[in-house]
Amino acid sequence: MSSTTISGKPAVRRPLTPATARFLMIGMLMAIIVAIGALVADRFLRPANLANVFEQATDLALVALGQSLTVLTGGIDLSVGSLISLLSVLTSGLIDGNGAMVLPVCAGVILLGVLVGTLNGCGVVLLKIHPLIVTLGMGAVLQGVALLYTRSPVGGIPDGFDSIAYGRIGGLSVGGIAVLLIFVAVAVLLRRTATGRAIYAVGDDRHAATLLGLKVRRVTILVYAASGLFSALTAIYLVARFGSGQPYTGADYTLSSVTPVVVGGIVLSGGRGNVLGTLLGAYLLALLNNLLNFLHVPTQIQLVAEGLIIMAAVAVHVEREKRA
Amino acid sequence: MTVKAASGQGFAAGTLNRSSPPLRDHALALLGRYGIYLFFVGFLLLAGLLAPSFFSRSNLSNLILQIVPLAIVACGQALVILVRGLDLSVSSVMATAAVAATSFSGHDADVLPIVLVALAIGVMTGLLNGFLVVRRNVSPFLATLATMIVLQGLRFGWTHGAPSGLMPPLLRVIGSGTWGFVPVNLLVLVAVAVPLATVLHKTTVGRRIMITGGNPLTGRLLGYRTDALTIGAYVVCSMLAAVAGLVLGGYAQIVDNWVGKGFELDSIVAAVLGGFALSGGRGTIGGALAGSAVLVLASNIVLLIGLPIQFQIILKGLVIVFAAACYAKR
Amino acid sequence: IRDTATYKKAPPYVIGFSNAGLGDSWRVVALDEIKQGAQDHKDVIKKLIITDAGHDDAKQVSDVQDLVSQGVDLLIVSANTEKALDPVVTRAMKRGIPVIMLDRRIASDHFVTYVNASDPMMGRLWAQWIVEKLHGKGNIVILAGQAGSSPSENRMNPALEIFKQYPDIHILDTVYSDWSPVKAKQVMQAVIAKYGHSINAVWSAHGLQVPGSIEAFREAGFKPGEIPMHTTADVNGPLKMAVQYKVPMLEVGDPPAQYRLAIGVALKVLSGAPVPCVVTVNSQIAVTPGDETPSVKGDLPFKDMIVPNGADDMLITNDLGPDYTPSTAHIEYPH
Amino acid sequence: MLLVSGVSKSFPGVRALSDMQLEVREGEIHALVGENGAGKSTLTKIIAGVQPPDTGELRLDGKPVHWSGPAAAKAAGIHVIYQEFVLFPHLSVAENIFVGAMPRTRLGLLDHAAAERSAAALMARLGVSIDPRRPASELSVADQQMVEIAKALVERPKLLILDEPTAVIAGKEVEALFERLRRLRDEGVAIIYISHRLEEIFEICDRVTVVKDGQWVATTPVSEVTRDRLVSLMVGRDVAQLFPPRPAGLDAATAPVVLRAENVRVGHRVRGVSLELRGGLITGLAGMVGAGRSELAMALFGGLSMDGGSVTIGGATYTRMIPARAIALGMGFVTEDRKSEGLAMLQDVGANISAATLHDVTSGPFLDRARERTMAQADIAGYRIACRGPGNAVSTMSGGNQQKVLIARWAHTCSRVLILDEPTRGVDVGARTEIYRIMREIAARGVAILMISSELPEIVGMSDRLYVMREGVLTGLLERDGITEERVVDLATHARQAA
Ligand SMILES: Nc1ncnc2c1ncn2[C@@H]1O[C@H](COP(=O)(O)OP(=O)(O)OP(=O)(O)O)[C@@H](O)[C@H]1O
Ligand SMILES: Nc1ncnc2c1ncn2[C@@H]1O[C@H](COP(=O)(O)OP(=O)(O)OP(=O)(O)O)[C@@H](O)[C@H]1O
Ligand SMILES: [Mg+2]
Ligand SMILES: [Mg+2]
Repeated sequence: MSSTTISGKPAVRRPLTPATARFLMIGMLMAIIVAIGALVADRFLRPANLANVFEQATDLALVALGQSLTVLTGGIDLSVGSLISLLSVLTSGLIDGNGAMVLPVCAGVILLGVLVGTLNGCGVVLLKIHPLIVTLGMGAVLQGVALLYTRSPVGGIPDGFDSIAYGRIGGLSVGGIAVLLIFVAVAVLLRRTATGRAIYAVGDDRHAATLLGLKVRRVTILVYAASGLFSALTAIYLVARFGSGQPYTGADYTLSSVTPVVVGGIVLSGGRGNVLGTLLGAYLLALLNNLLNFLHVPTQIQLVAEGLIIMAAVAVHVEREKRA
Repeated sequence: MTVKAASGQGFAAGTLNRSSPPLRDHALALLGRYGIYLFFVGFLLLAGLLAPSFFSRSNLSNLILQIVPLAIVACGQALVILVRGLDLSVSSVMATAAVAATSFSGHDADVLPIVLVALAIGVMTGLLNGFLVVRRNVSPFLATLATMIVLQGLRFGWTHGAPSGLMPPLLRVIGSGTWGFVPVNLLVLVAVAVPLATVLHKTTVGRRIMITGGNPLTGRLLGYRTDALTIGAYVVCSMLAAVAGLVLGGYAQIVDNWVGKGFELDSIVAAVLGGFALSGGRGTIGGALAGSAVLVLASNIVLLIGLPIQFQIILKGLVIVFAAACYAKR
Repeated sequence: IRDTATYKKAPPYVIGFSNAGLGDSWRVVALDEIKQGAQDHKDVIKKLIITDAGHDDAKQVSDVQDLVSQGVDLLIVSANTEKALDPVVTRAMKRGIPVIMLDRRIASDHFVTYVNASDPMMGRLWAQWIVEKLHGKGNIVILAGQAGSSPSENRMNPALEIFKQYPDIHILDTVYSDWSPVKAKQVMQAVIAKYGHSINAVWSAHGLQVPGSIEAFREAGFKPGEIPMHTTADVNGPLKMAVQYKVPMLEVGDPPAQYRLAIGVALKVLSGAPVPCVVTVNSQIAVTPGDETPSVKGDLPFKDMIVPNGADDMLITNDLGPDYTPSTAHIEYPH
Repeated sequence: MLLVSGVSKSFPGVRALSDMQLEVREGEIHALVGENGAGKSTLTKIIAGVQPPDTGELRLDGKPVHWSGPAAAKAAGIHVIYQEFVLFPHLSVAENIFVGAMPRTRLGLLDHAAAERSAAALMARLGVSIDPRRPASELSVADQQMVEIAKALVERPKLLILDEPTAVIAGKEVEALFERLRRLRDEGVAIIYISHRLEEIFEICDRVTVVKDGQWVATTPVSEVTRDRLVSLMVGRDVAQLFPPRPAGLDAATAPVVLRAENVRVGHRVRGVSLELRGGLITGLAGMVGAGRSELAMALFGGLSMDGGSVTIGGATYTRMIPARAIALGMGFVTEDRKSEGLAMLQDVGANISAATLHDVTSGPFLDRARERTMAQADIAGYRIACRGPGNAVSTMSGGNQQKVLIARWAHTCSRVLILDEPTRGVDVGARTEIYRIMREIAARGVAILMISSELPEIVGMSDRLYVMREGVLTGLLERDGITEERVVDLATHARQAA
């Protein structure tokens, strides 16, 4: 036993895990952005502005959390955009300004999100098709259904509902704080529960996971269901933020939800990375947008800057990926 | 020596006896290979049944006009998928090529420079994508997403927000003209797909791409220039996207900023429906063409039956999942 | 009339403009118009800060918040969608920042004033003209913009109300062009394959997609004179084609000059002068010769609106001068 | 304890098992032997619930069982160490060992620290020291195998199946493994042991079942069978001589030097190696796993770039080598890991054989499929590759036959040098003798062969000259009569024992 403890201690401390390296990198980029912002505009560093940035990252962070989980298993969910669109029109359309409907409708919408996600997961597991295809197909169907329900913004929300998005606790947005807590909770669950480790295992080597008797199918369905859940929460948040749902509200999230995931260091082939990186990635993107607005740069340059930041964040990363 | 050879034959014969493949396996293998064509034919019949006007010569010719641009992109996309990649920047390349085309005088004399500029845009984008993927190990999804965004920014910068100007008449003829009922753009597709299919399926370069795509390490140890092959795939893909951008731009006289919008995902779906595995190393160009046709057909049928736009989107989604479930296993 | 005394401030001013996005030529010209407006008044305007949301609601909400953070004296907002921007604009107003809606409003009336050319008016006028031209009887295709986008819906819905009043008017199909001639041509080809010559009129929600539609008709073998009537707005190409292929056409402009006007309105608000609740810019109306109807007459001869050598997608309703082209223009403005 | 009866299993094109039977008792180590492709691994997978049998029955403790999947079999106490590693490359060693059974804290959360402590203890008992926090992908192949074994020990299974566990480990590790296996047997665990190394069967197994062509051939106590008898049962014919005799008249001293490596260095794994390969001879390279032999071979072929030194071949000296040049210079390289480095698994036999000599099967710019088929057919007959023909996808073939496909490929390019890294890993007795024969045939053409092997009898039996490597440097060159197992072990391990 005594010899154990000796050999149990690693001879050398591993210098820097990839996740830590990535966090440092994002931290550095954020620091650069803040430094530039502070130089060009004295209002940039005001707490009110930083609180805005904190709030503005909320929706992207939330979708990207679900996306992170699917990516960790080596999958991807390209139905999130359409799902958010559909759920947002259902939320505001069914609540329609009626305060009594808020709870039942939100519960229903969350349930529906989980259901759609479960369906995605079942498609991936049972049909044995690549998740990209399954979820893309599902996305088209959901978008069609959203447009069947309405072709224009519908319904509305009762007073107070918008505090989900605009309410502040100690100067910080309620939604933002909630998302921060959700991320921490998910990160702990991923690290400290068997299911969490199984998510990593499945993404690391699906075949091995099957042979070792892990519940690969259940885990796969679970992450897509979770993605559906977080899409539903995003939809509700957006309704609070926009005051109503619209049939194209989510469209942009389909691809953009992947950005913070990968910028944050989760590898698309699965099995590696940390959801807290995703959160940092979302903050980084929100901060970048804020800075560009302060710099008064035209759209075209904003786009170029966004593209370059994505490249910069990933291209300096030297770890080898297995495949797309 | 002779004795050994004899026993070798006996061994081989013994193995042959052991292999009695069930009919089902054969059927499945065939379905995997030719499923898209079956699906395509089935779709044609269904369309003819549901909408009598489907087989009208003008509708068929319209269909081809619409299939061709997607098919061209899908060919390039297929090539990238073959080497385990993905190219999300194709739509941005298409729009940029089309926008560049309208930035000239609008006369036929400019067609050659236009084509050269478009191809140059393609080559540059492809090189950037390939460089990021091969040399920097960036995942293709992200690398091409980033170039897509950057290219869009540059395009906006160039056009000041919206393109203006005319497509030269020649490009318009190529994009939307017909000879009799044969669309001219079909020629472009033939000119693109036939050489590509020949190279891919009949030459050593194609074989090298196939092997490299299936297993990059093996390709490297076989002395193939795997990096060049991979970057080449991205370059060809972007060049084809640029060509498709010109064809699609010529299809309608006026070009907007979003020529080719949605083609990035549609082309991936078309290639996958056509039998390309996203894990690389497998697929045929014919399949990619059929995959593109199936996607366009799905939208056309809904319009012909007179269902509202929503069903067009829904049907497309169902077709994707159903077709993939039938034969495009991962 | 709205009292703006509470917003009165001494110059110079910092004005924020949150734009929904660029992407088609109309909005590009409009952006140049607002810059020109700032340039015209650079004596009192210290800064015009422009943000562009790329047609993304979430980004526009952030943009508005960021503009407020930057301490603007007044906000001009062209809302990507009218509901999504409502809460954030309402909040800005509550914080005492005057907001002027421009061309695309928010759903509620929590703003100081709304500068626009009326979408419902355009849609209604187009529908009225078609109905009168067809003597209340015929088949119509609706060629809308983007499903769910407010100008498209705001023009289409009043039009549909009018069509509904005539039992012999049949709407064959409603198709969406996403404001793109390419997409318009694709969808119209299928529609023409289905209905052929029984289409009597195409109600189009703007001019951007009309060339695609006319092209589709021409390719389906419609000779000059056979192509059904179209409605259009702002763009040069459809007018040229109307003459060339003898297509009856009604042009109702949605002048981008309203963007320049908005700056003037903004200065009025900041000087505390009362402004009307809605500032409507007059649309220019033009009809192909011989196609006038009892309630629709042109303001200008149709020919005079065409710029014969101009590009097809050139905007004919700007007031930035004859030499103006969006791709070469460089407008100085305080920023 | 386990009774398998009447089990059949078909894959597209192949009948892997037909009417197979097997009986394993508590507290015995039961060997399963048979040629490549005999169906051993398939049987393993059926017992473990990975694949369902087409027909037949499994009984565990007398009760018939039908597995719904690997999870069910695992829950019933069956643990398998598969022929291919089943590790999560980016999870830590500790997590790999405790997969699905991590210790928990009182709150029900996983206790990583406790897992790492127990993992370290376990590794210590197996006689290896591996940092339990390292990701599995960073370990050497041998260490990965030890992790696999540790995994099995944690499980405390009722039935433990090991499919070629010693293919990648040697010496001390094998001894430690056998030690644990004997102890498990004495504790009443039933063990199925699959290996192509027959001496191991005689060392630790109690009974042995022979499989041939998917069918049961015999089951007997090991004590009642001789090695030769076992081999003839497996092969169905007598294999008199395992290693072909050295051709007469071959003189190691006068054979021409075809390739000379000078002070080759690759990172810290190969630290200055100089060697000579002579035409017509088989030069062996022996050493413990991890000695750096594969890196050296890779560097000679250009698969890894040299950090120093040079290679002289064909009259020219190169300080940089790339595979394309190596091939052009007449080299061939059968890699250690045929799946990830050698074969194109999605392609067929024909394409894999022609892959390195595509110019030989082209006419003009085009591939000549007919020529490719002819070429492949000749090789299939010549090397006795068991497959349905040139169009058979290699992914469905057994390991030994895949290996022959690889050798056939490189036999076409190697006019000067052929490097074979563990050419008989996972290859059965029958196929082995053929591979040895093929090697001699190729050498007879004047080709210099470099053979890397971790199996002593093999490398001693085949080598005309033998280098021994240890921790990145050569420790000796043995020739002819000087080549003995004792000398090799001495040179390969001397430093370790001294340390
Ligand atoms: N998934 C599969 N698909 C098709 N054929 C298979 C598959 N798995 C095994 N086979 C075939 O079944 C037969 C038995 O293979 P198996 O792996 O069981 O042999 P083995 O005895 O373990 O051989 P080795 O000693 O080489 O490991 C072989 O002919 C092989 O090609
Ligand atoms: N400490 C280590 N860190 C990383 N990788 C290692 C380490 N030790 C060994 N490996 C890997 O394990 C494999 C085996 O090592 P190597 O190839 O040097 O051994 P070898 O002498 O060729 O033995 P064999 O060919 O029998 O495996 C190699 O792929 C090597 O990269
Ligand atoms: Mg086996
Ligand atoms: Mg090795």
